[in-house]
Amino acid sequence: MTTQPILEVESLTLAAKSQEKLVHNISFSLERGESLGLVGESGSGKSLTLRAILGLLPRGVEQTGGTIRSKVSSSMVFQDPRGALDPLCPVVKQLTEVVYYRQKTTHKAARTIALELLERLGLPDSLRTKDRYPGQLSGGQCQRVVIAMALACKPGILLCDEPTTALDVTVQQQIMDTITSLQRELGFAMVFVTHNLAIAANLCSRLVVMKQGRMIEHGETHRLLRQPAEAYTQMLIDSVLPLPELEGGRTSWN
Amino acid sequence: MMNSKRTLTGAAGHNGSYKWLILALVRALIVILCVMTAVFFLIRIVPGDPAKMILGEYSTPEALKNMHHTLGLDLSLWEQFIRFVKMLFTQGDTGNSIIVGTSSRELIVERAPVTLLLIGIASILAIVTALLLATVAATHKDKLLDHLIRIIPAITLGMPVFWVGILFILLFSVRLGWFPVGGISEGGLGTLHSLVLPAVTIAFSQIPTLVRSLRAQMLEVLESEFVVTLRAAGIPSRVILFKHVLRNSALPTLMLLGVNISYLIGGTLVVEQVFGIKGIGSLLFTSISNRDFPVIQGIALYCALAVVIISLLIEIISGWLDPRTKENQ
Amino acid sequence: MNTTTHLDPSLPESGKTLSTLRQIGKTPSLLIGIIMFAILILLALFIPYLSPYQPSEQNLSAFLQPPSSAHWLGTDQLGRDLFTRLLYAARTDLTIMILAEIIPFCTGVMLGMISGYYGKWTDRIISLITDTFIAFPFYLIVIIVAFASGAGERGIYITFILVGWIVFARVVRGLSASFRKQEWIASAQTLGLPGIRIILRHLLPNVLPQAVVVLMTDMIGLLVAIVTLGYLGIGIAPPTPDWGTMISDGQPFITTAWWLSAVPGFAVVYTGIALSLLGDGLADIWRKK
Amino acid sequence: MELALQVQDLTVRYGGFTALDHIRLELEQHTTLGLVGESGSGKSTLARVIAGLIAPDEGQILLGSEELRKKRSKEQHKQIQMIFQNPDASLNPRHTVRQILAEALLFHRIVDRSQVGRRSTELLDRVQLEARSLDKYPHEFSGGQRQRIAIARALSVEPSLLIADEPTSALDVSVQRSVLELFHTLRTELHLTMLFISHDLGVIHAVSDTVAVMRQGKLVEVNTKDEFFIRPKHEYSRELLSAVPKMPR
Repeated sequence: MTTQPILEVESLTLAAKSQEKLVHNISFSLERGESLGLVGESGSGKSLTLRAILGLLPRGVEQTGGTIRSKVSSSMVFQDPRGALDPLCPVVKQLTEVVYYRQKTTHKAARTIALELLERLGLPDSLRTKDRYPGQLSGGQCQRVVIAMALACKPGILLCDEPTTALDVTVQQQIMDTITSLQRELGFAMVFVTHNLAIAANLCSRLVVMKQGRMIEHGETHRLLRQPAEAYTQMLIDSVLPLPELEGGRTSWN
Repeated sequence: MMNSKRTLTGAAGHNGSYKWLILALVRALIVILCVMTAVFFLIRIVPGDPAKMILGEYSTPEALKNMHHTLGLDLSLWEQFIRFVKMLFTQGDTGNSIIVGTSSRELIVERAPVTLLLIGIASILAIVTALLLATVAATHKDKLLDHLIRIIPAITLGMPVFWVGILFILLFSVRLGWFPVGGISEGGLGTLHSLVLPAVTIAFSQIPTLVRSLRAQMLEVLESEFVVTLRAAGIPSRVILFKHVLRNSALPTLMLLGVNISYLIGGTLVVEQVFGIKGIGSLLFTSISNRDFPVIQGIALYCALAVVIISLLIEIISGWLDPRTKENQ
Repeated sequence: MNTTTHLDPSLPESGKTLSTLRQIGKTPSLLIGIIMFAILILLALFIPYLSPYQPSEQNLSAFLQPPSSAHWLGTDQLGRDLFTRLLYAARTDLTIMILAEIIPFCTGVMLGMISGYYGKWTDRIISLITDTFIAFPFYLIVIIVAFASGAGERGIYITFILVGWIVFARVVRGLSASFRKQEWIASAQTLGLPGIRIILRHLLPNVLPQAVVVLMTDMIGLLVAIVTLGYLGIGIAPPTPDWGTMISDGQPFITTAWWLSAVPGFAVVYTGIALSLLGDGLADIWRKK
Repeated sequence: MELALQVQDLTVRYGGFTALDHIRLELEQHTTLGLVGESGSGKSTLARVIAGLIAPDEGQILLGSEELRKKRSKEQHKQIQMIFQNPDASLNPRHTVRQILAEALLFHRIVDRSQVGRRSTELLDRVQLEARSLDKYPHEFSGGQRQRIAIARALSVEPSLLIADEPTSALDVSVQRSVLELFHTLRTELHLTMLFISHDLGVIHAVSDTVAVMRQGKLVEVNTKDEFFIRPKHEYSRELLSAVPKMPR
């Protein structure tokens, strides 16, 4: 099945102003509704690659080579949910603003859409009557608001930068479930950045392994996990510390 | 979706919302009491006998005794303090002027409007200019404009405010003739016109620190993740800048303004002297050369009270703007 | 060069001095600041050997002269050489500026560390004192104290001991409170080190750089205050040369000989720029570490 | 087996918020107790109370048979050492490794002044760092190396209890693994008694003999490692265990 890819990254190279190369020659493509995992440790350049696709590189970083071709719009979910929201702006107002500018509606309609989105993401109904500041919500709730803001842009691709790393395990699981079910419903494609191979393996059909700005291995998830070609990939696999099987089965995850 | 519908975390419950406000009020009140005590001791920590300073080295013992009585210095320290506090609370006064004989409070109230007007105009000028410069600098980081604006504080920090005043007079009044050389013209617009140059002078001394802090704050906010989120969500840059960035970076600068208000008032007293404005500043210098201790005490007290009250107001405003203040308490 | 060596809290040994020098070279603002300040200090130190005039030497036949080769910056209303007076005034003003900062700097840093480290009641009491003192406009106190204790340097020293520490206490308190939450303080506490030792051996070297940066800015403010008092006639008493009295002496001639008031002002601004650059440069170096 | 540490009815309140609610916990000598819980569960507070950094409102702590009071003696301080989460902040940025180790060694008179250098080198060797690291400053090391230095410092005073508060959570996965291996070696070679705190159940599984679970200031379950990971007693423990992402097979 070869459909047209909606995102093509070709030999992408990113460098700091000081000419230091941060990302070398990364290439991959993404098809409609597909999930791709970018895995690696800190300094591997995975987050920068994501920012390049989003088109918002941090100050001082430039794209010095390669192309990014995308047919659809993309939006992003960040690692630190609290940092990703304006602390001085209540969340419904913040989301309404995004809907207003992005979907070009009236203010009133924007608010209705925003509240619907929040409800769909499982945020409490009380937000309808009383808006809250990000500091008054839990980390998990903030992340749901951030996801709602990303979805308000009706993205063709959702870029996720370690969206669950800052959260507790139980909350992490809820957020993962939410993302999976939303993807099934809305059909967006996803690029998922994480250092945890187990999370990537559960969500993505294909993986790209990155190390120090280079792409060292890529392929279909199951193949990659069974027969990693690189020692580094094997190390990442081993770094998911094993747990014995729970008696009576697990309550969730696939 | 399990328990994601659980209640919102009650970090800032309704019952605790006003606790920070009460705490701030109580603290201001205690500081005011301390300020009063400090004013009382102000002339007593300084070496020398105030009576002798007023009358001069060669006064008769008789005259000295009378002066001690007028100043209440013949009472015990404790009785003096009680008298002082009583007068403050009943009349808001620090005693009658030794020279003019009228109440210090009245003398101060008479001179206050022009000084307050001056401070008001200067503050607005300083804030508006600082906001403008800082926004330009921060949005043009490391470009020529930014470098130029960043040099300003380094140069102006060392400019004595009275000297700036003199140069302004030389340039704008003497050479260009735009403003009067000194003094205050009568009548609404005339008064304002004659206050422009002194206000610009005072604002000039405040702008560098404000620009420096505001620029640093704005850069920090501009780099923060939520700005990236908003940008990624397609919000226009001007909306991000004016609705989100400015608001977030204004808070710390507002606090700085609270600290600086004391310098602002002090600078105003000196600038009045340069421009020959008959405000609190000139009253201070007259009282000093007349050794009019009650009036000096009164000026010190009212200036300090103004600083405390303005700081309190700033604290309340920033608490009201920033939901986090309430949670921290 | 010894201006920086004695300001550097890490007390470089021979090996480190080299790298410190290299860092100064890499930080243009610091380098320019050092050079500007050094020129001023050297000129002020050697002015008795450089100038044929005495600072108070009057020459009524040559008063209010514009700058010339005999008088580089001209003469004042009494025919005194402006350039000579300017640098003798630098001696007076800079000496007071440096001496008056010593005690406030030490007490401010110490109180700030104690307040920030111990927190709770200690902090509340120290903060209350700070809030009370800061309520009085600095110039108001300086003017009152300077006046009451008689014109001259004494008023400046007294005022500065009274209120100069506040700036340092505020900055250092904030720093100490944030360091206190960091884990290296917690590990010093788990070792069982007494509070005073943690303050002196652990906190001090960490707050000192920032405090020195603040010191640079604060010295500018103090210099401006000294000059202001001189201008108001309650600072350094004539005939001791001082930039402030020079400005006020020149003011009557502002329309005819504007440089009389302008030049001493520029000397203050020059010193201000030098200290500003020094402070910015030091902050840059320490931020990189 | 002797008890190294007993915690009885320990309670800590901040205003109206109860951070620790009557915690009872025992730790046997030469074993490692893994303490798990999500953020806000009070596990770090418990560690800090035991280390003497926070004074409890109620309850007592026994080290061996000795009660630890609010004001601890120098010797009692020495007995409990702690390693913290954030490698960027766990060492004084203006002290060299030599100064850091020497301060601990000399303050508790572990060795003579003349022996400090030799002992410091030995300690670095224990945590697999080279001797020439001694004259470097913390910022010259990577996160994992800094965490090793923190371990060396904690071990230098020969404590009877070592508390590790999320020592690997801020590290990259590859580094995390090697630090965990170091803990394993130290445990077998030095017979350490350890309280190991983590939110990561995989890490807890790798280092512990016994597991304790905390939630909202309360101790939910204490169990042997083998029992806990297969047959947890409490529903919350089961919820935690099932939430851990696993490799697909």
